[in-house]
This record gives sequence, structure tokens and C-alpha cells, in this order.
Amino acid sequence: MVMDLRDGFIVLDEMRNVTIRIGKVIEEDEWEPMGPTPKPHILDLRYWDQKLLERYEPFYAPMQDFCNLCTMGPCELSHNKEGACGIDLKTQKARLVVLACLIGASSHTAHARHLVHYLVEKFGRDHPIDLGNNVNIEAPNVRLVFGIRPKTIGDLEMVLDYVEQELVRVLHTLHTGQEESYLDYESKALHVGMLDHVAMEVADIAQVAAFNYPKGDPDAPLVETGFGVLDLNKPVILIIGHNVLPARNIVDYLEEHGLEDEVEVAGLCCTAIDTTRYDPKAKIVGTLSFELRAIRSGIPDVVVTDEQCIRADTLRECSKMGIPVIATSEAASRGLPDRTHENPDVIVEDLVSGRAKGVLIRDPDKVGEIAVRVAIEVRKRKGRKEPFMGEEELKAEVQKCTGCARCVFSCPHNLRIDVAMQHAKKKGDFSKFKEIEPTCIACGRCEQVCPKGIRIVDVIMKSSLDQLKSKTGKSRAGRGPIQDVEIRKVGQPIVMGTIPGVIAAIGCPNYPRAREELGQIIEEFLKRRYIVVTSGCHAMDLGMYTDEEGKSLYEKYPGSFDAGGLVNVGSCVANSHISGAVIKIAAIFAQRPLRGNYAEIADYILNRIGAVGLAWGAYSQKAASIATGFNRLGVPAVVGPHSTKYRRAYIGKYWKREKWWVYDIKSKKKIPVEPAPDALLVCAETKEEAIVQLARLCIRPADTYLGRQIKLTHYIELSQKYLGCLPDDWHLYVRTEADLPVKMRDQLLKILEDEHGWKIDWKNKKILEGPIRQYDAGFNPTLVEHVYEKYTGEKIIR
Amino acid sequence: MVMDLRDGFIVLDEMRNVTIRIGKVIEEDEWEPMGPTPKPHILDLRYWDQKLLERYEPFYAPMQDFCNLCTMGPCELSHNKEGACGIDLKTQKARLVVLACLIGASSHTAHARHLVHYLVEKFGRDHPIDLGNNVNIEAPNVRLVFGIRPKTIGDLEMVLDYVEQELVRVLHTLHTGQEESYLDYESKALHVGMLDHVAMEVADIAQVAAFNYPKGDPDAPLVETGFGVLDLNKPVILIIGHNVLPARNIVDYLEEHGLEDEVEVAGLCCTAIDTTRYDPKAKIVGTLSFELRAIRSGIPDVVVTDEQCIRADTLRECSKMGIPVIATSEAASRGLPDRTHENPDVIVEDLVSGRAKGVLIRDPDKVGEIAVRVAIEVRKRKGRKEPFMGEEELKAEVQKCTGCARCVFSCPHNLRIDVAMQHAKKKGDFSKFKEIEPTCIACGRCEQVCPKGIRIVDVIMKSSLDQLKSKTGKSRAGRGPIQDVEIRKVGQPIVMGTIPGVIAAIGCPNYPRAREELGQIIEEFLKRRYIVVTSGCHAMDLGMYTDEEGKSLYEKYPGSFDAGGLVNVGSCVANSHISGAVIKIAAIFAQRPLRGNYAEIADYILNRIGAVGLAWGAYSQKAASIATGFNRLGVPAVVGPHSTKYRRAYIGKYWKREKWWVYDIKSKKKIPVEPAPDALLVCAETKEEAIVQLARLCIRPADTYLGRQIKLTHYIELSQKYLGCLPDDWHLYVRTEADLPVKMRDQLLKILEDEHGWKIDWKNKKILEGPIRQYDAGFNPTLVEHVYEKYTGEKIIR
Amino acid sequence: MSLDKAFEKVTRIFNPADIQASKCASIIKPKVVATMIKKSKHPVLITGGKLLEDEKLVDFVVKLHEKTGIDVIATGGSSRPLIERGIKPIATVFTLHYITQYLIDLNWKGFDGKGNYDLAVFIGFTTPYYLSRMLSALKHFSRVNTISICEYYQPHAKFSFPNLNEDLYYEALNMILEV
Amino acid sequence: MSLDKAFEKVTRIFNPADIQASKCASIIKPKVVATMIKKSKHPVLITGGKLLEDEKLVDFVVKLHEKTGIDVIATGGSSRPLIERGIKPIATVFTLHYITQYLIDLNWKGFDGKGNYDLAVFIGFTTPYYLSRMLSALKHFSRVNTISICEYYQPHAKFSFPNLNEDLYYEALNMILEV
Ligand code: SF4
Ligand code: SF4
Ligand code: SF4
Ligand code: SF4
Ligand code: SF4
Ligand code: SF4
Ligand code: SF4
Ligand code: SF4
Repeated sequence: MVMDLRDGFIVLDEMRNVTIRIGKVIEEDEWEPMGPTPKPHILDLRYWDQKLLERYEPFYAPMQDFCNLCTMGPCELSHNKEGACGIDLKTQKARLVVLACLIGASSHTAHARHLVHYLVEKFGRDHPIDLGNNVNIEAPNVRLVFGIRPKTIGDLEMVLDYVEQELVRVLHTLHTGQEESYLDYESKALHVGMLDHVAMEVADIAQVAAFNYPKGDPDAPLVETGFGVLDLNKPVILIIGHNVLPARNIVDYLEEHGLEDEVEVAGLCCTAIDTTRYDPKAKIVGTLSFELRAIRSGIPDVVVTDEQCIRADTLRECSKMGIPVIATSEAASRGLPDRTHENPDVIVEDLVSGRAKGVLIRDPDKVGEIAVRVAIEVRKRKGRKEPFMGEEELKAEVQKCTGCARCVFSCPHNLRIDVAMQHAKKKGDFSKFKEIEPTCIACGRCEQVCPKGIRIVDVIMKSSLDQLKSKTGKSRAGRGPIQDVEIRKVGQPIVMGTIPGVIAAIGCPNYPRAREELGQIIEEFLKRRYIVVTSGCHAMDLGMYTDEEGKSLYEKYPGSFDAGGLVNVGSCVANSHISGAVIKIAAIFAQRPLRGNYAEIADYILNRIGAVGLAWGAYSQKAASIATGFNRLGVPAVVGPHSTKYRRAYIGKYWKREKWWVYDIKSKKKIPVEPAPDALLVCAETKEEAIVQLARLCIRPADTYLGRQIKLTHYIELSQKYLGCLPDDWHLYVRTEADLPVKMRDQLLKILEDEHGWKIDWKNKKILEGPIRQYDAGFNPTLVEHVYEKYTGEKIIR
Repeated sequence: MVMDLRDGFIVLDEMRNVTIRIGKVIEEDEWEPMGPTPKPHILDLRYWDQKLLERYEPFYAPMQDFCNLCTMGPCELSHNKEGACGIDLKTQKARLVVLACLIGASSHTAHARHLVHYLVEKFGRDHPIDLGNNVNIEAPNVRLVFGIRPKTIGDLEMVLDYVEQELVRVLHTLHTGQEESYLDYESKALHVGMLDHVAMEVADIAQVAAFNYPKGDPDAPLVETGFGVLDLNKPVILIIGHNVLPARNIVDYLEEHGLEDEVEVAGLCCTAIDTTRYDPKAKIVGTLSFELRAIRSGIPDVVVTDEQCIRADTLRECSKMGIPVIATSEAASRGLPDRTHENPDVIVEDLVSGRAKGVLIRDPDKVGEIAVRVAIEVRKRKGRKEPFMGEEELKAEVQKCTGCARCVFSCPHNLRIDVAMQHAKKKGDFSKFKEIEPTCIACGRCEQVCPKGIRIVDVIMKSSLDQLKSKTGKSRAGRGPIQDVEIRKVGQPIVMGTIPGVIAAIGCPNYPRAREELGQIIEEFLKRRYIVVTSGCHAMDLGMYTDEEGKSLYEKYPGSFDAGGLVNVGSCVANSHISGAVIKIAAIFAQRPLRGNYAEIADYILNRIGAVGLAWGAYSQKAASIATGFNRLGVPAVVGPHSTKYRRAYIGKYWKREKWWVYDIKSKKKIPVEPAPDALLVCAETKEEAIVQLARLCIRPADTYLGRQIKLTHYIELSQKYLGCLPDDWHLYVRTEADLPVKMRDQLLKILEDEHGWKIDWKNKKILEGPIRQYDAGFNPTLVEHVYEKYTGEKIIR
Repeated sequence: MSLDKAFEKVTRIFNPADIQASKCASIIKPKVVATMIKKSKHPVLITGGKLLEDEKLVDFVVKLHEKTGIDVIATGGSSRPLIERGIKPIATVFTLHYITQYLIDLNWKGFDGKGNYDLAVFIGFTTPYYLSRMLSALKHFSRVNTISICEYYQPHAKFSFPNLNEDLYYEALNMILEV
Repeated sequence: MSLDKAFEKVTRIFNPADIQASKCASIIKPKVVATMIKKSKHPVLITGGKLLEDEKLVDFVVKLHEKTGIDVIATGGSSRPLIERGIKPIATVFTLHYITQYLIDLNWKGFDGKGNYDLAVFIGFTTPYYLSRMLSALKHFSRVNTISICEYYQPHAKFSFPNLNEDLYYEALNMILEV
């Protein structure tokens, strides 16, 4: 339906001085009846949160014993004491969790707002949201939460109005003197997480629709990825951040001026991903952990920053290397002068000559020219730069080390720099730095405390340069949404459990140990034909994880959302396609209504869809809010050990039998269920542990026996492989002998009899007594009263 | 202009299935040409902030050496080290300041949104914003920042849309890895402060317009105020918080049921103020510092809480006293069950019987009935309660004390509870508790650490009950906006300086020492015929500061915005009328255009209007953002010592001569000026110091000689009175002998000659050489290039 | 108290909040660790993923278990080497996060049904920051006594080894076994 | 380092950030205060509002000034009693906030034009939390040495008296004068 009416003014003759502005053209056709909670406010889904929080008890690990949030403090809250405002430590920590989620969700919302605002100006409010023929449910999160089907970019504005309003309302609740119960803050965190997925979806569908990114294409192009991919013979523009607009303008400028092959455009962090969705010829240098390295290498001729996950010392570091900086965002203006409206010639000359260390250019459409001209001109005048550190320098640096170990204690990983330095100093052997490199996140904290001022990051980089460069491979460009047809195909096997699970690898690069562990984890699941989806920094790191032939997993596994597929959805904001896919399973396969129907869908997902997130590193506030959004939707996440510093986890207790129940719509009874999944957010320490947890958390109450059998088989096999034994709790998931892995059936039945006291009919190899509940093929679980009432037609007396 | 068209749908015949929703009816008559910055985004006023920050250098006093905001940390940042993301300590602290301001501004914005949403539902979008005949500039902050004249409640919605959008954009910038310069975070804090005043204005004019509060009435009724005002023979409903809606419903219910005289309605914190604006028969119990006391006293029969500045242990504390709680806000749901839609009979019975300790009622319109019925029924069943502590109990408590002094070290004021306890224990003399009481903010932190579990708050309250009760007086109900006619009258004397200043006492109750010091400070300025405005907790505390005859300052000084007047504008959100009044001076007296013209107006205020804020206690995030909003507008603030814990101040350096300059529109020159004011935010330690600073910071470059003379006279007199000498810097403010206080002229000229080396023509008693600049009656200063260019018609070459 | 004494006493704090730390772990000597395990009614040893790469730690755990009979909860995959050495941990699949969550719950009956543990001894965590957070949770919200015998000092434990270099560390572990 | 020694050394920190405090003030003895003032090139004594209510503090400041000639910056109104006792503070109207802001600035010439101060001694602040914040600012952002001789320990100073009870406190002040 195309309309000619646009926003604007209609002048009515009878009413002088009055114009009527037509705000929004709302399409009111009833594509689906409205569910109970369109545009939910803070308290509207609290009843659902209470269900989750009752089972998945919030766990708090304070980072500090104090609160400083107002001037009645600081308050010492150790041992759960109360501060001057009456808040206790637990509630205070929950408050900080809400804050982290708010910052994360605001980042995506502001990003979305910026994109939508820009696109409305450029393409008009009516620019259609067309994600290709195979994507009919274009915005599952928006439909689910807000209750509309957005048709045009303009429709997204009111969605953002709503999200912003809610975020501000939640931020308000952080004011001193409010919530008394950590559970209420958790409900707010979950609310914010949900909003975050809406905002991410708005951002990503807007850019996919407007910029012609791949539209759910499983065969999206492969993109060069890694520290070693740059062609150093060309001028290099390095773009760091998360907002594609300036990068796009650079790519466009190059094309318009026929310079595509003259200049190397490389991205760091999510901007890298989105730039390659726009232009697969662009390259991905790496994640946040490569920012300092990329700058210190001296390779870039100009650095362009936009927003989020960019080091706050970018200008300082670039200036040390003589690299000019173009800041482009209100979020990271770096104290630079705003020169948006000045003559580009003057700006270029100032940057190239070094008169200006950097400039702020607020208009993304003006960045391309300046960045390209600066890069070319810098290269022309200065030529290729010297390597950032000579062999002699390296040796001299190492000689300075006294072995004081201050660096070790300031390092997030306690990397033994002192040992590596002393070893190199005494033996001339730098190999220990190569061991350190894959774990080092190049954060530079060690340098801040080194009394000798050793350039530790450079020493590590220099010592392991070959290794760093050789970790180069191919990523698949972010494909955006999952197609409805794909969902149609895998919906049933996922819900039945015959596809054992969906693993979503979606985190940041602060892994516990070597970067390659992520690849090892993922490969285990790809081989076992789980569906693997990925995004952001994890997606990039996977592109650098290659086999002996130099092939990355993207080259070895198909890009389709299917068993054994490896799907890169895109940048951080594309995570919404992962939640979207899970929502679409409920909508397309199970025909559950989406519109404003959050609790029913989340409940469906929690009970039926074996999807689990993996954030092996997860440093940011965005990661906190994304994970929390998945949690509200009923998707658990396994996170790396650094994530304990988020302070909060959601961990259920399998031994509290009274907490594990559902209403069964079929039998119309409240019945006990197996504790599956038994956590919504939990940290693993090692990759071994992560693998087992991921398999474990894929189990769902609604698995068919075949599905359960497959899931249990993987779980048990992985446990045996990595933990050396059967998992402690496998029996909890057994409802019938048919659930048991076929090959182990006898052995396991014996254990059930001997160790767990179950009654077995050995003749028929049947379980007679023991399981938490009987298996019933028509089992139809829900935790939500109104869902139960809707499908049974019966009222629950509470 | 009244229109019949409302928001809704027009169905156009030609377009089936399509309805057009009329969003906003925008009145487009050109009441004033649009200025340069309507609806400014983050960077749009950065140039103005840079002017301020260049002079008023941000000062940081970290509360902790660390940052924990993401999982790459915690990072140790002492001595301005950088964290793993590259941020240094200073920038990190600036980031936290932005956070505090954001929480504060969000509180007011969410409050405003709630009110507007409610009022639109109740009264319709077209309900006019009519603030009475004498208030034509109804919304100076909205006009100045957003650029419209709001005519109806509905017009306020788009203002809030804008504010919310901006707040989210700023919140985004707190994500790890963004700003590199503390100056850019400060610019964002200032932006948020400005938005806060817009949000506050929206909230207050909406409620004034809808609820028929006093509309700028200098003779607004006097209201009983203090811990001793309650009639204990009646059932008591205690309302705590900041959002009038539930309180209003209680008052309405009483009236509708003829129960006004049967039930005592008392408020704590800003709700108290707004309730008395709605119904002056209601009473004000006190500020935040009285919340725990009011509950512990056992007097309330029911406690109703809404939002902000309510203790986070309210339910716990009430439950200990057997007082049922009705929570009404999404911001403080206290873990209580949502019973909004249940039968009131059941709820009342549950609360009265104690089966339910509290309930959450989300709909303010349902609170009245439940609160009133519970109060009456509780009183009926339980009668008047025993006093909260008997004499014997008091003695027994004190006996337990071991003098370990843990309470002392946990007390925000280090009050010597140990000494008072030991004294009482040994001598049976409880008088030391009476000395403690006026400083104690009844926060309860001491009780949290007392190993003997002594009820310290109760001991203090019991020992000083007479004193507490006797601090009872009258406040003037909040009058809302300042009338345009008042502005017309005082505009000139303020700008000329002949009214020496406007002191705005607008803070929280965590004073450094005794509560009465606030009254002492204010009285000093009232006597000297400064204009004093007040709001929030300061306004209430002033109502309890009485003379021997029991008269409060409100009874002794008129309520008009005029020399020697004491104006209570209202609750926290009414602070916008104070910024509004200052803006109106520029608009009405100086005829400067307001619309979207922020920098010019702020510049005008900074250079000309001797208004200074005083927040003697300022604990909250709201206070942080309000003060920051005043600062952006060019209004400095003196704050109490606890406010150092906000971590940041803005303090200029008089000795950096190069920083103190303006463009003079008259002489068309850039000329040096006196450092007036030389700080935008500074803490005073004692009331003596505060008084002198307030007088000092009223001085402005544009003072006429008469005005300067008057201001200097007060400054010097107060310095002599309280500091024992001439102030160090008085000579900096002397431009001509006419600036000097008449009575001291000779003496001061002598000092200028002897100590400062000025040349004096003793015959004519004229200064020949010495001052920073010559006095010029036509002096027309500005710091802003485009203002200079506008009024001179000349371009500045930078 | 005399003036001299007042100055001798290292009074670190004016207002504890002001320096951002309430109380740090006391340093515990190896012998005392052994004694505490012996004296405790229901102790448990919790092992971490470092056992996957450090044979000496596995050795130590095996010996301590043999000597004192202390039950072992193996996390992070540390069960595999222990099982290979013939130890049967009482739990293997629950991460340290789960274990800590359980320990905090007064109603937990332990893996042996005998009730919650009164002493938790931690060893072998590759990622000291993970353990640190868990010790913080236990400090604030549980009644369990905690001892860290990891290589780095753990401030949030009730008792902890100090930072030790490799050799000293294994020597310290050996001393626990000698008692 | 032997094992025994390693255990004797009270190693408080694994990761300093982990316990939220970097470094606290060293306790300083009265004699050392006197010595430091004497040895310093450009010391200054900064007094606070407590002098308005505590005659003994005024006494002390007067004597210290007479004995050492140290310049006095009087804040919080503390100038009045000092002036009454014949002292002429070099500044009276600037609050502690201003003074701290100035002290941080390397380009400040001091009130006497001789350059910034190298030692700032603080006494008589009614509100220890205000002083605490200022000391924190000076710790992180300035090169000035700071000594607090207030009644309560000030962790953010470079040197501080410990928490002292009234009698001990005045005794300590007297000892400064005795040197
Ligand atoms: S918010 Fe509460 S706990 Fe935090 S500092 Fe303020 S009074 Fe203390
Ligand atoms: S801090 Fe510097 S000197 Fe000390 S061990 Fe580390 S690298 Fe060597
Ligand atoms: S740069 Fe690497 S070695 Fe240095 S502190 Fe960061 S992670 Fe550790
Ligand atoms: S995955 Fe994490 S580090 Fe990477 S861009 Fe997203 S938030 Fe930043
Ligand atoms: S935000 Fe920066 S300084 Fe703070 S914890 Fe994270 S990395 Fe460290
Ligand atoms: S903490 Fe308790 S026992 Fe100790 S001095 Fe204070 S009141 Fe007395
Ligand atoms: S209740 Fe009063 S005495 Fe107790 S800590 Fe708070 S302010 Fe100090
Ligand atoms: S003045 Fe302060 S304490 Fe009082 S209501 Fe306002 S913010 Fe709260």
C-alpha cells in the first residue's frame, strides 16, 4: 500500500492560522488481534518476570562493598547491610545491573535513532522495509513488544519514541530511595533487556532495508578478516566503532571517485561488520582487542571513530603515532574542535600537516571526502612507515624490566609479563610473549603501572607478529534476518528436540584464555549439527580461527540456519535477528500470535526451544543488556568467567523441587517438571565446562522422547569427553526409557536402579518408577496463567 | 484559540483501510522568530559549554580510586591512570557526574510523563495551560529550549518526546570506550541539566494548570509544618514521595465522603508540598530526614509511598511497626503484589488484619479509597498506639552501649553517639542526644553497625522529642511561577544590581550541622533585602525555623518576588520556575528573544543577573542535575560540604587573567573583566562561609556602579562580620570609586593605594589607575560570538 | 591507651567506606588450613580448571583427599584429571557459579544430603577474578567459612594464602599435607 | 624470600582494584609533622571551620604559626578567631574547594607569588568528609604533599594522624609544638 500523503501540513480554509500536521499514518488493518501487552510499561510484564525470578534466583557477586551513588554516602554495605537510604547490598547490586542494562540498551537505541533519523532525511519516511521475499515477519521483536508491523522506515520512529520513554522511566527508578526489593530491580533489568532487542531490531532492519545489505542470504559473501589482511602498499583508512554511516560515506566516496582499488578500508569492531555488509571488499581487522594494536602498529594513515567500544585513549594513542583522527559522533567527540562546517581543503591540510591532531565532523556525509583525502595525502607525503618497533628497540625495552610484577597484578588476566620479560632478558628468548598474546586483550593496563615505562603492548605485538598476522581468514558478511522459510524448515525439529539446539555465540573478546578456544567450542557444536548463529566480535574472531589449510569455519560450514550451519547475522544490533528467529519459531511453526503477546511467546520459548547463548567474553554494558533481553525471552546464556563481574547471574536450584512445575494445558494439571534449563545466566570457567553447560542447557521440558534422547546423548558424550564421567544430573532429565541414548540404555537403566533407586522392568527395559514425571507426547506446558486459561478455557483459582 | 479537532482518526473515503491519525496540532503563528538552537542535540550547545568550562574549570574529587563499570575492569585509576578501555580517572569521574545528572533528570522526566499522561487521559489533550492572568510567559524553559509556546497539556507531550530522546542519547555516551575528554562529558552533563529544567517545567505547569494550585500567588496559604503538627486523635495517613497523584486521590476521596475533618493527611518530602498546593489543610511533616522518624514514631495508621527520595527500607520499617504500606509507583514497587485490579474490600481487610504487609496499587485513582478506609479501620481496631519507646526502654537501650564507636565511623556526620550514650549511661543525662538531633539525618546507618543492636535512631528521637515537636511552624504553600508583572518590576533593579541578588535555597536536608543554620543564612539575606526563593526540602525546613514567638520566616516576610520577599515556588519540579524567572528577566526586562535562543539568554544571565543557588544539603541525583542546569544557564550555586561527594565542582581561578574577558557590544572590543562570578559550583564548609560566598557570587560584570556599590557593601559587611576582615578579593571588583561602599570609601581607597599600588587622585577621590577595566555605563558584555555579531553587525575573525 | 600505642596501632580507616574496602582476607598458614579442615564438621574442597593443566595440583588434591577424606567438588572440568587418578568428586557438572549459589542457600542439603557445608576450601582456579567474585558473594550473603589456597591472594575470602611464587606455592601446599 | 617470610609479610592485595582502595595515608607522628614543615620549602597550613568552636585549635594554630612562621590559609570562617588572636591569614575568603583547585594547578603562584606550595597541612575541619574529598583530589591530580592533623584519620592524605580521642589529640598537637 503506497500512499501519497506524507508528513506535512494541510491548511484548512475555515481555520486561519492553523495547520494540521499529519503525524503518523497508521495502518490499522487487523493482521492479527492485539495481544494483552502492547507497548508494555515497566510493571506490565512483572508477572512474567516474577515467574522467571522465582525459579532462576538472582545471584549477586558484589564488585565492591560500598555505594557512592549519592551524597548521603558513601555507605558501607558489606554483609548485606543497608545504606543511609535504607537500601541493602543485594538491592544495590541489582540497581547497578539495571544501570548496566540501561547503558547498553541506550547505546542501541541512540544508534537506532541516529540511523532512522538519517534514513528518514535521505530516503523519506515512506522508504519501505523490505527484507527480501523470504522474510515476511520483518520485525518479530517489534511485533511482539510494540504490536505493529512496521512497513516503512518512518514507522520505526514511534517504536523508538516508546523505547526511549521506557528507558527514561527505568532510569528514574535508579534514583536514591526507591526500590526495596532486588526482585523489582531485576524485573526492570529484564524490561530493559527486552527493549534493547526492539531497539536493535529497529536499527538493523532500517540499515538492511536502506543500504541493501544481504537480506537473510545464507550465501552472503566471504570477507577478509584478521590483523594480516591489509595491503600495506595502499593508504589505509581504519574505521573503529559501531555506526556504519561515516564508513558508508567513505566507501561511497571512493567509488564515486574511482578510488576503490587505491585505498584500503578496514574496520575494527562492529563497524567492520557493517561496512562489509555494505561493501564486502572492505576488510575486518578485528575486535576491540585489536584497537590498540592496530594503532600502535602505525599502519593506519587516518583513523575514523564513531561510537561505542572504541578506546577512550584513541586520540592520545594516535597522536603519539602521528595518525590523524576524525571523530564523528556525539558520543565520542574526544574534546576535538567541531569543524563540520569548515572548508574540507583546510581541514585536510590541517590534519595532514599535523597542525590538527584530530577533528570532529558531525555530518557523516562529510566524512568520506576528508578521510579519503587525508589518507591519500598522508601516504603521499610520508610514504610507508617504519615498523613500529625495531629488533634493537625490542631488546632494549625488555632490558629495562626489573621483574617487579606490577604489570601482573594490574592485568585483567594476571598474565605473567614479568616472567616473559625476565626470560627474554636473560635468555634472549621471546617465545613466552607468544604464549601470552592470544590471551592478552591489549588493554594497556600493564603499561599504566610499569615503573619502567616499558611499552609492554608493543613488546608483545613485536614478539608475536608472525603469529598475529597468520591468524587471518575469512568471515561471512552479516546476513541479517533468518528467513521465514528456514524457520519453517527447522521449527519442528528444534521444538521436538531433534535438532539438539541453537547455540548463539554473541560476545566480546575478553575471553578467559586463548582466543582460539571460542573456535574450539563452536566447532564441537557444528560437528554435532547444532545450529550455530553468531554476531559481533565473536563472529569476527571465528573468521580468524582457521585450520591447517587456512580455512575458517565459515568456509567449512554452510551459512544457513539449519543443523550444522554457521550463521553470521551481523553486528551487535543484528543480535535482534537471533531473538527474532526464536520468536519466529513460535509464530511460524507453532502459530502462536505475536502481536503484543510477550509472555506467551517467552513462555513458549522457555519451555520448548533449546536455544542457548554463549558470550565467551562479554565485557560491555551492551552485552549485559542483550543477554538480559534473551533471558526475559526464555533463552539462557553461558558466559565466560569475566562476566562474573557483571555482578549478577540467574541460577536455579535443581534440588528445590517445588520450583520446577508447569501447568499442562493438555492434562489440565499443574505438574512437576525436570529443571530444564536450570539457569538463565551462568559463568563457565573453562572451555570444557562451557561446552558441557551449553549442551546441558539446550534441554527443554517439551522435548519429544526422540529429541530428549538426542540432547541427552550429546550432553552425556560431552560430559564424558570433557568432565571424564557422566554428568551428575542426567537422570533428572529422564522421563521414559525412550529418552535414554540408545547405545547406553542398559548401562543407564542399571545406574538408575542402583544409584537412584528407580524401579526398572528389566524384561521390557521399561522404567516403572523414578522419574520426576511421566512422559506424555501431548504435553503442553506453560507457566503463565492467562495462557493456560486461554487454551484450556478454564480459570485457575489462585 | 480553541479547536475542536482532536487527536483521532479521520477516515478518508477514497482510501479504504486507511485512517489518518492527526498527531499534533501545531500552532504556527510567529510569536517570535525561531532562534538558532531549537531542540538542541548534544553537540548543539557545546560551544557555549566550552565558554563556561574554559573559565569554570571542572574540579574532580574522586570518591574511589577505581572503576567497575565493565568486565574488563575493575580498573585502578589512581593518580589519573587509564583503565583497560583507555579512560583516565578524571574523565571517568566526569562520566559518573553525567550519570548522576541523568538519573536526576530522568526522575523529573518520568514524573512529568506520568503526570501528562494522566492529565491527558483525564482532562483531554486540549486542557489549556492557564497559569493565571499574570503569567503570560507560561513556560520559559520550554520556549527557550524547545522553541514552542505550549497552549495545552497535549502540547507538552512532544516536549517530553524530545527530552527523552536526548536523555537516551546522553546515556548512550556512558558506554565503555567513548569520550576521551572530561570536557565533553561535562558538556553532556550541562546538556542534561538544561533538559531537566525543561522536564521540571512541564511537570509543574501541567499540575498547576490541571489541579488549580496557586498560580503565582504571593499570598498562597500558610500550611502547618513540622513533626509536631499532627492531630493524633484522628487516623493518620502519611504520604511519602514526589508525585501528587495518589495523594490527590486521597484528598478527593475524603472530601467526597465528607471525611475531611475525620482523617489527618500528612506528607513527607515533595509530595507534602504538592499535596498542600492542592489542599492547604493537609500538613507537612517534614523532609527526607523525617521519614524514618515518622515511621518509627508509630503514628501513621497507613503509609502511602509514591516515588523518589523515599527510604528503600520503608516496607521493612513499617512492617516492624505494624503499619500497612500502599506502594503506588513503578519506581518503588517494593516487591509487593500488584493488587490494582482486586476488590478494595479484600485489600482493605488484608491490610488492616496484617495478612498483607503492603500492596501495590498502580492506579492512583484507586488509592484514595483504600488508604482512607485502611487508616480509619486500623485506628478503629487498634486505637491510639503506645508511644514508640518508654522511659524504661530508653534507659535499657542506652545501658547496652559499650562505647565501641562503630556508630561514629559509620555516621555521615561522625556524630559522637558513643559519647552521648556513655554520658547517658553513666550520668542518666540524655541531653547530648538533643545536641545530636538537629544534625542527625535519621539515616539509620549507625544502627546497621551497632554490635549491640541498639535502636539508636529511636534513642535520639525519644531523648529529644520535645525539641523535635517544638520545631513546628508554618510554610507558605508553593505558589508556582513568578508573575510577569513581578519580573517587570524587579528586572531592572536586579540587572542594575540595586537589588543585590536573588538567593535560591533549593536543596535536600543533609546539612553539615544543625538544621537551623539554613534559616540563619536565609534570614541574613532577607534582612538585607535580597530576593529569596525556595523549594523542596529547604522550603519545608524554613517553615520549621521559628522565632521566640513561634513565627516562621514565611510569616515575617512577604511571599512576593521582590526585595526582601521569601518565595516558596513549590516542590522539586517547581525549581523550573526559578530558572524560569531568571530567563524571564532577560525576556521581559531586556526584551531578548527566547525562542530556541539558549546561548544568548544564558550569556545574558551569566553577565547580568546576580542570582545564586544555595543547596545547603544536596544529596540526590536530582539536586545534581538541577544545579547543573542552573550552571548551564549561567547561575552559580553554593552547596553544602556533603556535596563534595558529587565529585565535581566548577571553580574558576581569578588569577588567570586571560580567562576573564568578554566582548563588549558597545565598544566593539574584547575586554578584560572582573572574575564575577568566579565559580559555578563550589562547596562551603560552614554557614559563615556560605553567607559570604553567596554575597560574593551575586556580583556581575554588568552591574551599574550603584548596583556594584550595594553588592560590595553587603559583601564586605558580611565578610567583616563572619570572616573578621575585608575579603581578599574585593579590589578585583572595583572599577571606579563609585563602586565603593560610601561609608568606607576613603578607607578602601587608601588600601587600594597602599596594598594594591593603585593610583588615586585624592583631591577628587578618584581612581586613576589600577582596576581591571574602566567602568562604562553602556557596557554590554557577551561571551558568545554570534550574539556579538548579531548586535554589532560585525563579524569576529577568530 | 597511651599516645605511643595509638600511633603504633595501624588505624587504616576513618570511615571504611571512604577507602572502598571493608575487610580483607586474613593470611592463613598451611598448618592452619590443615587444622581447620580437620576441625570442621562438614568441609568441602572445591577445585577449578587449573587442574587440567597443572599435574601438581591434581597430585595435591588427590593426597589431601586421601589424607583428610575431604569431599571434592570439581568445577571447570577439573573432574577429568581427578577421576583419572581415582578420585570420585561429589559433583562435576556444576560450575563454580552454581556451587556458590547453592552454598549461599541455608536450606541446601549439600551433595551428600548432610546439610550445607561449614567450610569451603578453594584451589586451582585459572581465573582468579571468577573465584574472587564468588568469594565476595559468599562473604556478603552466606555463613560459610572460606579459605583460598590458590596461588594469588584472594581478598574476599575469609582466609587466604598470600601471593606466592610458584616454588613457594607448592611448598605451602606440601605443608598442608605434612600436618 | 623464605616461605616463613612470605607469610609474615602482610600482603593485602591480589589486584588492588579488587579491594577498591589503592593506597591509604601513612600514619605520621607529631614530631615528623614538625620536621616536615621545617624541611619544606613552601609549606602552608590550611585551617577549617572547627576553629570557630574550638579555642584549643586556635591556640595551636597561633603557636605553630609563631614558632614555624608557616603561612595560614583560613577557610570556613576560621579567619575570624585567628585574626582576633592577631594572626593575619594569607587568604580568608576562598573556601577549601577553591584552595584545592588552586593547589592542583601547577601554574599557581600561591598567595605570596612564590609559586605553588610543596606541603599543605590541614587542621580543624568540622566536616571530615569535605576534607577527605579534597585530599583525594590532591592525591590524584596534584604534586603537593598533604598532611592531615585533624582528629580523624584521613585515608586520602599522604600522611595523617590516626583516629585519636580528644585528649590524645591535643597531646599530639602539643608534641608538634614541642619540637
Ligand atoms: S544511594 Fe543509598 S547506599 Fe548509595 S550512597 Fe546514597 S544513601 Fe548510601
Ligand atoms: S611492571 Fe614493568 S618492570 Fe615490572 S615486571 Fe612488569 S614489565 Fe617488568
Ligand atoms: S595489555 Fe595484555 S598483558 Fe597488558 S594488562 Fe592488558 S591483557 Fe594484560
Ligand atoms: S561484541 Fe562486545 S566488544 Fe564487540 S562490538 Fe559488540 S559490545 Fe563491543
Ligand atoms: S569502563 Fe574502562 S575503566 Fe571502567 S572498568 Fe571498564 S575498562 Fe575499566
Ligand atoms: S555502635 Fe552501638 S555499642 Fe558501639 S558506641 Fe555506638 S551505640 Fe554504643
Ligand atoms: S541516624 Fe543520625 S546518628 Fe545515626 S548514622 Fe545517621 S545521621 Fe548519624
Ligand atoms: S529537596 Fe532533595 S531530599 Fe528533598 S525532595 Fe527534593 S531531591 Fe528529595
